[in-house]
Amino acid sequence: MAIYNAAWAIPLLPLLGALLSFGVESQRRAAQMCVVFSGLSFMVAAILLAVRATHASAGPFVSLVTFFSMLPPEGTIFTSQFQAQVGIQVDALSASFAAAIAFATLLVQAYALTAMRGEAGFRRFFWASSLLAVGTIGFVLSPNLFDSLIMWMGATAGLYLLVSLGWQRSDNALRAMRVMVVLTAGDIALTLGVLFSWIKFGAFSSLLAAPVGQTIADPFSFNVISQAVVSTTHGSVAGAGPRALAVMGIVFVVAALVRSAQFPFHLWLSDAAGAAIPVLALAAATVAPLGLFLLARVYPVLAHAPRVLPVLALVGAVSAVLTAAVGVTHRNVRSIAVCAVVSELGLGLAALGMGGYSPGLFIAFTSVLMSTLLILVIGNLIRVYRTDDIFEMGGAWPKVRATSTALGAWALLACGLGLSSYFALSAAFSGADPAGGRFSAPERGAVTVALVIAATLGALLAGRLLLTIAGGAVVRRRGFQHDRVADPEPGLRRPVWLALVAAVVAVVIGVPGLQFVFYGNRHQVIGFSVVAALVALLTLACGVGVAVLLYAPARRATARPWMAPWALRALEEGLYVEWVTQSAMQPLLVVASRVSSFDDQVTASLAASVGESADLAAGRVATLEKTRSARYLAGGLIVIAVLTLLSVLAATGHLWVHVA
Amino acid sequence: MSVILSAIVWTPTLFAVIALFLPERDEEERGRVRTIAVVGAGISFLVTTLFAVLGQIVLAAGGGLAGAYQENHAWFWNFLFRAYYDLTADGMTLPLLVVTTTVFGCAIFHSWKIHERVRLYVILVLLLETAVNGVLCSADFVLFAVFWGLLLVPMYLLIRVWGGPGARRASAWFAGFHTLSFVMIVATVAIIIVAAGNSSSAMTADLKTFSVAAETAGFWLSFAAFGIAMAIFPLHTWMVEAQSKASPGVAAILSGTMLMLGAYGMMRISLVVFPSAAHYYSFAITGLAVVGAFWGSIGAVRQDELRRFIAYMNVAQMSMVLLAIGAQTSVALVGAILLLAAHGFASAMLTLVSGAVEERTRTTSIRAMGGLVAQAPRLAGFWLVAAFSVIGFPALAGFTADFMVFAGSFPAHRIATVLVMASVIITTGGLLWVANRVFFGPPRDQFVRVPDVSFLDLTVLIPLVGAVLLFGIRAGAIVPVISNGVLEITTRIASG
Amino acid sequence: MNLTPLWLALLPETSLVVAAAVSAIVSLALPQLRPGIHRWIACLGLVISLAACGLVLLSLRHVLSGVAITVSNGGFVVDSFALFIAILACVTALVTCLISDTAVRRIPSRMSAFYALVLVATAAAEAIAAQRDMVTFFIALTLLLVSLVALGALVKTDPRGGVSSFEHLVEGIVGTAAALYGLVLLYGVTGSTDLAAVARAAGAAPGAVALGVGLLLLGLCATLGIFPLRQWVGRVASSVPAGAAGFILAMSLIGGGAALARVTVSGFGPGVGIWRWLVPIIAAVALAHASLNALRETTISRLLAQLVSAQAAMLLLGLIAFTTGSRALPAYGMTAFLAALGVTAIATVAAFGVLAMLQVAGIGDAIGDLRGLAHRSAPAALMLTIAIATLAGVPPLAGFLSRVLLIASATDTHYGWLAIVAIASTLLTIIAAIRCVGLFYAEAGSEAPFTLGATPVISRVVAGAACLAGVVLVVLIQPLLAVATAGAGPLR
Amino acid sequence: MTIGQGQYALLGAVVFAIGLYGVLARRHPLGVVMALGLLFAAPVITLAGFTNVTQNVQQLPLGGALSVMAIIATTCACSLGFALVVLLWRRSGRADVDALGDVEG
Repeated sequence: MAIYNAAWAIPLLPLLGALLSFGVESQRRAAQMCVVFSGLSFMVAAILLAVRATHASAGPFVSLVTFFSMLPPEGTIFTSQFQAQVGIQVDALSASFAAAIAFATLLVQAYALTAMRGEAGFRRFFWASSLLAVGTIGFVLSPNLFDSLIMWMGATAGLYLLVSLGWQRSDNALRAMRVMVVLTAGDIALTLGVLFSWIKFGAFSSLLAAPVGQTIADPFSFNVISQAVVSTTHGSVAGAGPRALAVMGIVFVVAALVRSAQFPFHLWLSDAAGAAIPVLALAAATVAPLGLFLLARVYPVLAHAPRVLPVLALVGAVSAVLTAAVGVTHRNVRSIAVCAVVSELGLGLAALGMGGYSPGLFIAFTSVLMSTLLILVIGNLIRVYRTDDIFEMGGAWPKVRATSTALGAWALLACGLGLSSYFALSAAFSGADPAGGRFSAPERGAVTVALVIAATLGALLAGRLLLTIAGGAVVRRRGFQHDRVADPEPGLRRPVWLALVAAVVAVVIGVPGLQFVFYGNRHQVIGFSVVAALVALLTLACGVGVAVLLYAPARRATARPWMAPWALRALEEGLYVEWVTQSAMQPLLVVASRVSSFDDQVTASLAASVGESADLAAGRVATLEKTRSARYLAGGLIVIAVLTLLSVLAATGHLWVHVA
Repeated sequence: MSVILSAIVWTPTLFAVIALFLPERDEEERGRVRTIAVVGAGISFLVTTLFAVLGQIVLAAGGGLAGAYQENHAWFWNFLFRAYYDLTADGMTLPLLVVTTTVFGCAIFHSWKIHERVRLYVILVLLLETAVNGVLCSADFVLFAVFWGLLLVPMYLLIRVWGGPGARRASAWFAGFHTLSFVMIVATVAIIIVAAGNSSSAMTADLKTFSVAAETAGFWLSFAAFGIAMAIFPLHTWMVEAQSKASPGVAAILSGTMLMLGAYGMMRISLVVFPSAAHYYSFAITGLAVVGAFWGSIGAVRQDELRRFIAYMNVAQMSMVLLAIGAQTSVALVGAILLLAAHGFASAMLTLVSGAVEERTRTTSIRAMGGLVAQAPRLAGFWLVAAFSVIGFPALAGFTADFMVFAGSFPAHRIATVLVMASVIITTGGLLWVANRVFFGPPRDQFVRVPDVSFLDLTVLIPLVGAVLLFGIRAGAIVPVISNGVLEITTRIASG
Repeated sequence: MNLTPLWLALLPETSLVVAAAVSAIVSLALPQLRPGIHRWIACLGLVISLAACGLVLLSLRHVLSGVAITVSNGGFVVDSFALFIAILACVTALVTCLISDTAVRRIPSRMSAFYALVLVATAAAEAIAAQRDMVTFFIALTLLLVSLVALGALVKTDPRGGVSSFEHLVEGIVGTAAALYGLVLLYGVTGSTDLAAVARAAGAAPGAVALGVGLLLLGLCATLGIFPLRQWVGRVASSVPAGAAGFILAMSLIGGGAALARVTVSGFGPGVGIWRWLVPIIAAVALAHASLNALRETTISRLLAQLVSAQAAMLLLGLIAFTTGSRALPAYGMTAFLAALGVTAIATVAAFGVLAMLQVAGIGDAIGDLRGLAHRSAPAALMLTIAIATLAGVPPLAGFLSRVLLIASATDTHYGWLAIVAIASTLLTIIAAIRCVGLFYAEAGSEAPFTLGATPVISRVVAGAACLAGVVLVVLIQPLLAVATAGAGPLR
Repeated sequence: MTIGQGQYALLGAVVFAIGLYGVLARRHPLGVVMALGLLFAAPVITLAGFTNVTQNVQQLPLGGALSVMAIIATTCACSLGFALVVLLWRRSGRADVDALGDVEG
């Protein structure tokens, strides 16, 4: 439909805004310019989403422009025309994610209007975030791998610009560099995947009939790749087999793991956490979920590559467990938020890996909005309490009512009512292999166990965050007027409310019984599984209960006016809550602290040591770069040249004096 | 028979001769000299761009190489081979001509920062431009060698006279290495024409087939000769010295055009004339490329001198070109030409920016700098643009180049390609690390008075940024042109 | 078969001799005339000689053999080769006459003698090119030597001039005597003074022939100024006023080159194998010696001398490549030889002409004295740069091109190893030249600027033109090659 | 025994060797010049020997002509040498080849 061409405007409007903002002299006007254009692009995205939702079963709409193209003459190597195209593809998936990401960007920018007022990089934040939006939205809308690669790298660049906002502090600059380097590794992986798929499937695509309005069947485009994968499994693609699929899948999975900050790549996200709160919000909400999105786009490859999916599921679940455990033990609210986001995405990866295409995407989709909500909330809290330490906050419920309400809502969503744990578990229980059949019991079992632990720890994390911050009274510390604590100004509250609403809506849409209309004509619905629901509720209960028992403001009778002390005592003695807590939950916490110490000591130091070793090698090279060795090289070169010439002359008979 | 190529090649010399007779006693007269030089370089630049654009349209329309932009006069024939004054500009040459004329224009604009012996400076730069354009355009081996030799003395003097402390040694390194590479080229030409028994020194003539030994020796001789000029891994020391000691404008010419010439010659002669040897030894070439990529990118990390750092970045970039040369697929070679153009612009930018930084902070040590964004945000912006282009980010010239180089090399040498791609991560780290150390970090109070980019810097840098963006966004327009030119090489390799 | 009248064939030489005699008579008869007149007499003679050469060439248009006239049954032959050498010698002498008056201004009384000697030396060089017989060959050789030595001794202004010409004399006579001895041995073997007869008798007494040829070649090395007997080159260059020194070197080079070409190529021919072994070895050793010396010279004049000597040794590459090359085509060694000879002679005269200007301007001879020359006198620096670059074979000037031609012809005729030596020595000379030139431009000269005003305008113009030839001949190499091919015709 | 080519050649060689030795070894310029004369004498002797022993192919006294020319050449060369020596003597008052070399200094 022609209206779908409006999708070009979704990524281009923020770009326009960024460019126009250079022309405005007043900082604030420039910022508002960017915000307005992001709003416009969100509107277009919303309209498109509505249109698409009414034609959910229609085929995807694609519109392309050729970036560059050439026809390599070597038929032996390149059987296909090398045509790099950029464009848009509108289907349910891209429409919904484009809307969500545009909305998140809009919220964060609106939030930053107030939050970053008076900061050094105010103006730069806005045009850089608009560029980031171009990258992320463009990636979501991209019809082929080449376009995805461009946008993916563009997102990396925008993120670098954002994280390096606080350049005055050299540790911020260092963080920015580390973010960039880690993400570049992911970019390289994606580039490899693109090249590999082109080399493997180019020949196949040249056999396909060109779609309407195009000269050739673009070997990079996603549907060509899915067809190619299918016929590869039938062995009808020359030079490509299960092994090629496996390599491709692994490369894509690595790229996705890096992008969605799974363990141990979550370093880049926790580095980004050092930057300003809006930057962290954009990184966590609009950049990290793109990893899952990529896997969704190339899902056929993963589905038909042998043994890639279970591995992906296990990796996702384990990293969810680890990050959640890390989050449970941290005191720094930013790190806790990062861990919450990452473990959420880990659940999504696990769902994808267990063949739950729609559940995984549902989790990714909701995580876009939930992460926005969470991080804006903690941004407000940090602003109110002027500290990152959750044990220096407290008493938010009486004092900071609005914000703590939003935090509570997030906690409820995150600890299981957001259905992420339910969908992950249901996928694990059904364990339907998209290639046919089911995954083997050990795989499903392992993933399930990991998921249960992850869900429990996630609930524990959310509850802990909520209780520690909201409950009790404001912690008194020197140099901080604890009685002045109050909700921040409306400019910071409204975005939070909007994010809350959006998150709730997104979750409600996902309630079983409704079809996943967003996920297009792919009607793969995992039926409502009671077991999964029960287990999810159980984990919720465990997590929250433990959180209550461990972190609720202690047995101050005043804390619970609605319950008589004796009743409480009776309850506790009756249920042996103390005993349960001590005996059952302590080991878990011990493990959690172990993991977090592992994270601090091993993972961080691993990254450090990589840098160290590069530096060391550089030192070696520097010592080798002395002029003497250079002289040796030059001399050796001369000798080699002369010897070569002599050899050829000897061989061609020019070396002896020719007496006529 | 058009004279347009001769105009591109000889206009700078003409204006150099004019400048030769201008006095330079006071600032006004110096200004006149500079203006004359700018006019000369500008004419050459305009002719090139118009002509390159025209050529783009014609060639991309399928005109191909045959008879396109050729000037062919017999030079001398009373000898055992006939030599021609044969200038040809095909798709391989055109983009590089745009790069060279742009960079030389910037270098001459940069002469406003030079206050002693301006006339000599502009004359030498203009002569050098003639030499470089001549090498790019010449389609006759003897003519090629002659233009190549014309590089020697002007570059030597440019490095030595206006260089900082230690320029003497650097220029000696340059002279030694480049004279060596020059005589190797002469020996190669002797092998090509005489030993093989060809009766014409035109590149377009179909050469007789060499004996295996002659092919081997010719290939390795030319490879070493152009490798020196290209500053590939074992032969890069002269470039590091010169790059770090010469004055910024000269260093920009050096890393913007000299290295490009080496790579161009390697494609034109080592690949076209000795295709089977090039194919046979492609593994060795890619091995060199891998080593060089890591050597350059890792070696850059430790450098404390800004321009030594850039020099090692050049080594890494040239190793990527070398990877493409080793792969010898058309996609890779098109990417290599694009990469040469991108690298020409980007490294010229990096060099000029670093020159501006050194001029402002009065130090070359990275350690001594820091926090310059506070005073010179635009300068930092230019640095970041160039750095992103080197890293290969979309919408900048580097992206398409890197992608095509990798895409073309991957099928030929998978492991090597993956390794070189891995080295890109280190390059990224190095570039951003330097950006951190130089521009970011807490502002220092000894740099409080540092000014941001001057009008002169903008006149020099903005065209480069424009070119980087143009090559990055409109790559689709230039790729068919280049592939027209590259077809010759690939067909020869496929046949030989 | 003599298409040209005898008087016309002999006119080039005779006109020079007559002019020399006239200027001598004038100086004796009318001493009150201002001495400058002699220069114009000499120029007149040279112009007449050139014109005569032109006339002979005109009559040679349609002769394929290129032989105009042969007198005394082959003892004296005027062919296009001889004419090429004659024209070259005349041009060299003309340039010298026009730029060298600074050298003789201080000795007005001897001016006539100076120009007479110049003319005689030129005539001797032409005669060498025209002979094919031992007798005339020997006469011309000795005449050339004596007149050049006398020239050097004549313009001396201090003892050094005398010493250098004494050195020149000693080495020259040793060389000539060796050559004579060789000739005598050959005569004893063949019983004829016709050099072409040696090839026939080579089989009879190979040992004697080898000895004779070896002695002859060694003797000619002194005239050419290459390795075994080359001390005099540096001495003359450094201690004789540059204007004259340039002429001495150039004319000796022309004469020696012509003599070698005649004796070996058109005399012995490929039949006498020995010289085709000996010449390359001499060439290699001389190349290495000269170019290595050029690296460590400290005075500009000696540096120029070393470069000239290296170029002279380079000429031998063309000499040995005169039969068919690796392909069916005939080798173009002689063409390259003659072209390079022309380029070298002009470049030598030009370089020493610039040097003469510097000497007149009072600049020291040490290379260090030229530090920062570009500040002090830009034109002088430019001209000297071009001249040195041409001599050293720095691309893209004519010297480099001539070297390319020589190397190509040597490679073509299976002397690859010699080509490698030549390329290596080119590397060395280029580096030496670049070093020197860098000194002109790089170092900031402390001394005061100077002008070349002390030198008359015509000398400056001619010297500049001669320097410019190094550039122009790159573009116009084809005419030179055409003439050289014509000149090489009768030698094949 | 008869005097043949060989004997003449031998004598010439001996004389040439003596002359060469003189050129190299004599310190006094006059001695050097005389040695040069010897150098020229050697081929002349040989030539004379050859001419009267061998039967000339061409019926021309070419050998004689050559020898006469050689003698003339010797004369003028040596006279030039003597003139130079006198001149040097007058200028520097020293007559020693090595010392002359020093004058250049």
